[in-house]
Amino acid sequence: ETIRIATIESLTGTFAPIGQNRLETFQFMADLANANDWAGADNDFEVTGFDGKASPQESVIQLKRAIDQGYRYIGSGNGSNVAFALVDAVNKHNSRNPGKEVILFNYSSIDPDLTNSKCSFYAFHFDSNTNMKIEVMANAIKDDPDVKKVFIIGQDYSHGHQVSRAAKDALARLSPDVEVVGDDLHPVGSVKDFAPYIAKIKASGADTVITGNWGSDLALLVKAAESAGVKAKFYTFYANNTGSPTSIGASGADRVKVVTNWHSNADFDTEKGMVATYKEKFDDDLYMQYLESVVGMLGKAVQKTGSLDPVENAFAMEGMTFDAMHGEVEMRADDHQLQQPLYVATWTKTDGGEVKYDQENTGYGWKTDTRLERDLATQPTTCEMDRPQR
Amino acid sequence: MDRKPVSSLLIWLIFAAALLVAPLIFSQGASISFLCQMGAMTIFALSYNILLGQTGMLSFGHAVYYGLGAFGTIHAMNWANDGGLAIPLVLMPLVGGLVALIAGVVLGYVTTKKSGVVFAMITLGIGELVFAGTHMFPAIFGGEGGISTNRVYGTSFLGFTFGPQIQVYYLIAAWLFISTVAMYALAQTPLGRLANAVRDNPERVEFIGFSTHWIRYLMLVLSGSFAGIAGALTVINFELVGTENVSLALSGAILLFTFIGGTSYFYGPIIGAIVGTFMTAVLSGYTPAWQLYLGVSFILVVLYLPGGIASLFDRLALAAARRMIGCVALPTLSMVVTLMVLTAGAVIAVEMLYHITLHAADGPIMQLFGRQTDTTSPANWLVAMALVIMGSVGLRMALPGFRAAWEGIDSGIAHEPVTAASKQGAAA
Amino acid sequence: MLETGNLHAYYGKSHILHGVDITVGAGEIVSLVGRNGVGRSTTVKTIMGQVSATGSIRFKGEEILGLKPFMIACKGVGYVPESRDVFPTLSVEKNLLLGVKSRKKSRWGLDDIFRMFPRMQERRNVPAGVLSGGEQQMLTLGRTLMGDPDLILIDEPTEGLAPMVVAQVGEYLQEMKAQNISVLLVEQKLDIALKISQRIYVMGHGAIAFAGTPAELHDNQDVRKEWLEV
Amino acid sequence: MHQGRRIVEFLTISLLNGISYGLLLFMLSSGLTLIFGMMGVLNFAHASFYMLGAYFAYSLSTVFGFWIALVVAPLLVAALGMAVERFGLRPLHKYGHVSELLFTFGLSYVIVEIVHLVWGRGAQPYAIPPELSGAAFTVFTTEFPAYRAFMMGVALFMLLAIYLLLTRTRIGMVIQASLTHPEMVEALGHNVPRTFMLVFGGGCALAGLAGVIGGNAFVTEPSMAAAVGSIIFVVVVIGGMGSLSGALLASLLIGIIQTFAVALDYSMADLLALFKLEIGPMTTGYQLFSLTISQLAVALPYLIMVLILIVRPQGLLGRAEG
Amino acid sequence: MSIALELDDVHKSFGETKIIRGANLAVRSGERVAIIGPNGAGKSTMFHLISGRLHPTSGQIRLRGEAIGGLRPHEVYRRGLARSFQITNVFQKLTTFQNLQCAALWSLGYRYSLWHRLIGLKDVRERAEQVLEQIGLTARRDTEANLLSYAELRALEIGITISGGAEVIMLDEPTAGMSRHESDAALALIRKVSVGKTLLVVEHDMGVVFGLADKIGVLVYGQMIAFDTPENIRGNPKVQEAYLGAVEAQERTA
Ligand SMILES: Nc1ncnc2c1ncn2[C@@H]1O[C@H](COP(=O)(O)OP(=O)(O)OP(=O)(O)O)[C@@H](O)[C@H]1O
Ligand SMILES: Nc1ncnc2c1ncn2[C@@H]1O[C@H](COP(=O)(O)OP(=O)(O)OP(=O)(O)O)[C@@H](O)[C@H]1O
Ligand SMILES: CC(C)C[C@H](N)C(=O)O
Ligand SMILES: [Mg+2]
Ligand SMILES: [Mg+2]
Repeated sequence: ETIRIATIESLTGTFAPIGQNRLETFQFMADLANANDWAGADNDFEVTGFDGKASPQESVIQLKRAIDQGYRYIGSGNGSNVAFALVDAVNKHNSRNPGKEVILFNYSSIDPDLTNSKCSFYAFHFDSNTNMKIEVMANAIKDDPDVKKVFIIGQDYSHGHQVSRAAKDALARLSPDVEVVGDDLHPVGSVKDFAPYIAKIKASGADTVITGNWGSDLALLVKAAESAGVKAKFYTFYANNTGSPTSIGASGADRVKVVTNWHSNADFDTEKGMVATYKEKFDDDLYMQYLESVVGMLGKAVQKTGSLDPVENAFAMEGMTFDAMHGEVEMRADDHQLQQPLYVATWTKTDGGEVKYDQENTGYGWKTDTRLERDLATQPTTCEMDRPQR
Repeated sequence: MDRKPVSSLLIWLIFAAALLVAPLIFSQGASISFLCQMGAMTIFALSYNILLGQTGMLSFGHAVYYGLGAFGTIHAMNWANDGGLAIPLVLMPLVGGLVALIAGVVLGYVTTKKSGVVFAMITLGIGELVFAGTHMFPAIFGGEGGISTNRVYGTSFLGFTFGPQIQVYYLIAAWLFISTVAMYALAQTPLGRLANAVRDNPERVEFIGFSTHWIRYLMLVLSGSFAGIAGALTVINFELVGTENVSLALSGAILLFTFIGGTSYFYGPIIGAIVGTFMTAVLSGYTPAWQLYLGVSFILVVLYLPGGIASLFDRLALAAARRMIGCVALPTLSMVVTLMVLTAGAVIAVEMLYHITLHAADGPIMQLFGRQTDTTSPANWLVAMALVIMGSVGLRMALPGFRAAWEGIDSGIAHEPVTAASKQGAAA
Repeated sequence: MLETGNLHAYYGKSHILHGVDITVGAGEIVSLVGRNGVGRSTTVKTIMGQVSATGSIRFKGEEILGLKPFMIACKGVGYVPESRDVFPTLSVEKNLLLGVKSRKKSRWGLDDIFRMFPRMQERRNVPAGVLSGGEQQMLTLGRTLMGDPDLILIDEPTEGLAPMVVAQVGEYLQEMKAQNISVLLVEQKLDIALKISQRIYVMGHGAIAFAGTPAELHDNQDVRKEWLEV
Repeated sequence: MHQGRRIVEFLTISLLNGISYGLLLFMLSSGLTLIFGMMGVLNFAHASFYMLGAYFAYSLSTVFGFWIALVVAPLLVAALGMAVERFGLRPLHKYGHVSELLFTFGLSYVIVEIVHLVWGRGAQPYAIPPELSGAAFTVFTTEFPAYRAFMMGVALFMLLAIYLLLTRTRIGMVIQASLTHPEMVEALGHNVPRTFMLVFGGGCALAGLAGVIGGNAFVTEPSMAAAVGSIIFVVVVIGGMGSLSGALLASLLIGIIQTFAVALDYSMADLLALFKLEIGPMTTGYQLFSLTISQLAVALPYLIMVLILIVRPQGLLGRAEG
Repeated sequence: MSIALELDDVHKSFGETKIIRGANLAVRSGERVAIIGPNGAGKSTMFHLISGRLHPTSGQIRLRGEAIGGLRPHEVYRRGLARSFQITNVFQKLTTFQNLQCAALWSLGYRYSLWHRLIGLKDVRERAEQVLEQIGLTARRDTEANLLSYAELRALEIGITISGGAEVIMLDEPTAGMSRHESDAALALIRKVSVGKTLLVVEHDMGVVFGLADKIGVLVYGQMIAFDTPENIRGNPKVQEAYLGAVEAQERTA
């Protein structure tokens, strides 16, 4: 049988490159799974992309279309705004169409509410949420002597708000001596000229910038900073996502940091060759390793239950562990938040050794500063999950 | 004139029947929710044509009323969900209409002072302003996240919970029918006729006792309200609104649809909405090139079919009325055939190109019209080119005959009373 | 100067001119009269290349049928249309300047025109659109002269003009003749035509029904009965 | 004192940013104004030609380098524009401006898709040429990018060129006359169709040039047309439809206002706070009161436009119609 | 007899140029008045001032005693004054019948109504058909206006003007561009429709002027140099040199 997965991505518009990469990685992992029978010899994965145009409403429309076409497994690689809409729509659909349930795999949106107040039995979240990532970031900042004045800039939507909130209280807790000299939000995906914002950062006298920006909002931000000769450090979540490495380029060396669950130079013995194969197939970089866990865990569940029924497999996935390329990961049952290691890495010139792979042919790649094991990276949850009775 | 009401009554019955059976014909999964979208879009397009077709006002901001209606509705629904206000779902469209009406009353007064290009620009400005505004008040417009709601609340209406899509469809269908009748009626009122007068010659209207500003204002408020109803129905269908519902993109889309359908016929926008929704909602599922096809077909309509698709039907009807189908049948047929050949060729080429640019990584093989196609094999490209060439050559040859045949019919129009009557025409 | 041979003209499918033959000599005023709708305007439009036609039109001995209007104009044909067609948004002066053809050096300058129509000088800077009917007529005439034509086609120049101005226009045409410009005059008011032109063509149903001198036409009662009076 | 220096630095840089952004807007809108002012055509595809300029420039620069692209790309766009005029707009002329407008509107859809087809959906690595990267000069510690300076230069050159074209030739007159009576203008010996084609091509060339400059100053991506699409109309309207100097004024106005607005984090609440009026989340209309100017930045141009249209419909420097 | 329309020292200038320089006029109700004068004298401008299309720089315009100078066109119309235009000015895409329907609506009190069905309005239909009858376009009832011939359009122009039943009617060069035959017909029509109404016409065709008017006003350079019966106007030397100059000749061929 084929396990048909419909994944909703922004395949057009400003964020298309991000969505495109996520979709390709998904299909890449599906092929890998099929080659190695992750879902058993007689089950194959098939991943189809639906264009949510980065808009909640459009994404819900696409969800309806996918469901109408008989998909029961839905992926989502969008902003948190979209994720909330999808979770809500999935819940409604499931309550109205018992026996026709669908489940949602979110491998991008990291607003903590998704696994707390808004947590749902039908949604699984594979990227570590903002609280987890910021905690790690704040610890790194604590140990970084030349960080004194921090400027927080983000996209004006839930994700940006969460980053700023989390960052402020984490800094207050962990390094009270660090001063937050600015906290700014800008429209999502529509700012083309970041010069004014850079001028603002400059005026604030900040030596470090914390941002949850992604896609062009990050690329343009760094580019503008570069051309204004701003020498501040950048602590980011998505500097390794398509588009950004190019604009960071040489000038960002040793200044731009990324907090992520994995990067191409993270202990590359386990994922030997995968980065290279991906690169040469898509002429793009592999950074969405979360999709390995998505496909892997679903496959494992299918093998366990021997059925394609979403609800059964959802139950099977709760508390499941999986041996991913970056170590063993666990789908926590209480809130469906994947527990996995976290890295802090710095943009450095490739050296063929520790920094083997570069990104977007810049000659620069990621160098691990610290790796946090999964149990250290966890955070508590307030989720009260209500499960269907079986 | 005197026998018109009868025949149009028949047409209305057919219309109603069509709405009733549609979901039975297109029953499989996808198409129901597609029909729902189509219903809402049809009202939206019709309301837009009250401006463009009937009053000659080219607006680039009609989505404002649609969107504000939608937001108004969703707040009302959430309020109702919390037991705050006891309006049953079936009446929610009225809320949408009302909110849009208020918006029209407020915004419309200034915008309608001017006409023509200036009006177009003002609507563009107001549209963008409102759009930007929605981002500034996330508490009201939900910011990037939009606002979601639940259409299943309160006691069920005659046993309908409106959970299932099909029930929603019939709700939308009912409102579509009501609104269409209302808008058609509007076109028949003195105000409706005066709107046409304003469209043709605003200055002279002033000299027969009416204020053009006032007429434009009234028409805008009215069309806005219907747009609001459309917005409300969209909310009921998706249970979610985002700021894109007031966006320029949507205003542009509805202009496209309406014009493709045909602005000088009451039923033009209906065709437009059907074609447009089909392209955006269905075609987009099959090909990434759908926007290209949409744009190109719009351009072709502007260039070669200023009357829109509806004008084709109108002419056919005329030919039939003149018992002249015979003399146009053959040229038209040859025209259609050559066009299809041309299109086929073009589509194949375009699809293969898209595959190469977008899915290069998945190898050269693609699914095209259900068969494996190798985008690298020159053979396929040759086929495409051949079709295109054959098509265009055929077109060259077919065109003169086609033109002549139809001009033969049109030339009659001048002395043909029927046409004018049929233009103000039945909603067929 | 001008010579048309067996001219047939069409609007779409409606056949308007059925073989029109007229000639205009150098420095000659020739009138084309007839009832409304017989095809006089069409004739001049055809000469100007604005209506598709078959047959032949020779200007200074060279075939100009099928040329684009602006080429014909550049060869030295001036045209004053029936619908005055001033450029409403442009000032009177600009209207006149537009008459000047790209290359050629002109015998007529702004001053000559202002001398001819002092009213134009007064209204020099107002948008031509606001000119009164009559003023517009003067403007079009002047504008055409600025282009320094050797042949002028004038379609009903006296329409909507006050009686006195009508008389003036007659004199202007004479003056042009003096400047050795040929004139093909389409007229409604027979008296002027009779007064100022050397030869007259009477047109009926898209063909020439009579050709001769004013005197001959004046005496020829039947032609006048059949083709002119009502 | 240290603080003071930083403020001066901030103001100067912001002003420069504002002006350079404004001048880019002018490059964009000048072509639009030109075409509208002369031909009365509201070219909705104008931003699309801007985008094409950027993409052409990118492709050319990968082969021949930036400087060739700077010259050739606008010419290509011009050629394209002329073709559009010749085969698209000319036949529509008789149906009036609305159908011309609609045609360009449809065209804008098609052009985006063609870009998708040829260059794909992602952004293109269209980089600033080495000669122009780096700083032109530094204000205290902030570097002002050489490329932005270059941008300003080109814009001014453009302004001069257009000015000469309009004052030294009769093109303007001929076109304007042709709007109402094309046949008559031809009858006076002017080749109207060719003039129209040239003007439209010229307008598109300007858009193309703006694209060459803006493409690498910001991003070269399929959504770049939509991004500027309506703002340039705002410029044209505020400046006064068809008025070139108006467009310049409006561009600078918007550029500067928007740049500074972004910097101002003050809201009405803060203002009232000065008068000891406490506005808290509980206050009715808190949303409105707490709205900061920087949040307003996006909406400002449209706000200005609507206000202008209400108090002075013909725009800042536009001629009153009728 | 009461004064229907009165101009009292009306001035109008556009920027610098004075166009109307203190025009005076008093038209009794029921009178047929023709305004003549050289081109550019300000006849159309005067019409624009009265009908509200332009506003006087100074001076009084009174319609049945009420000051109307400065009112907007539709306000003037509502006070019972309708006008036609020198350049034809109708609703191109509407049929002849619909053109007249629209023109009749206000006077029959339907205003901006959206609760009546136009087809259902008997009085409007009858009014429109009656006018259609008068202007002799019954055969062209359902033809779109843009398909009418020039003469038919001029007739419709007049039809629109009268179907509101206004009792002061102003026609600007109703016979311009018509052949003698056509203008004779037009003359008859105007006579017919202006029965019992106050009529103001601007004309250059002396046939029409003298055939129609009870009184003739001569406007020269924005001033009403004479306002009198046709006979006296013919005799008036001022008028002779200012305007009629060539009229004799024209009369002969007429
Ligand atoms: N654009 C047109 N399309 C179709 N028929 C036309 C067109 N213009 C004129 N005609 C017809 O051609 C015939 C001749 O028109 P033309 O203008 O030459 O008449 P005319 O002799 O100039 O009379 P007048 O100018 O006094 O009206 C008329 O029957 C008229 O209806
Ligand atoms: N808006 C305006 N601006 C400037 N001048 C104007 C304007 N409108 C009219 N005029 C001038 O006023 C004068 C009178 O124009 P009007 O149309 O009233 O003349 P008229 O008496 O109707 O002449 P005709 O009999 O030729 O129509 C003309 O010289 C005209 O140029
Ligand atoms: C696509 C992702 C980068 C979106 C982002 N992480 C969010 O939560 O909104
Ligand atoms: Mg004629
Ligand atoms: Mg006049």
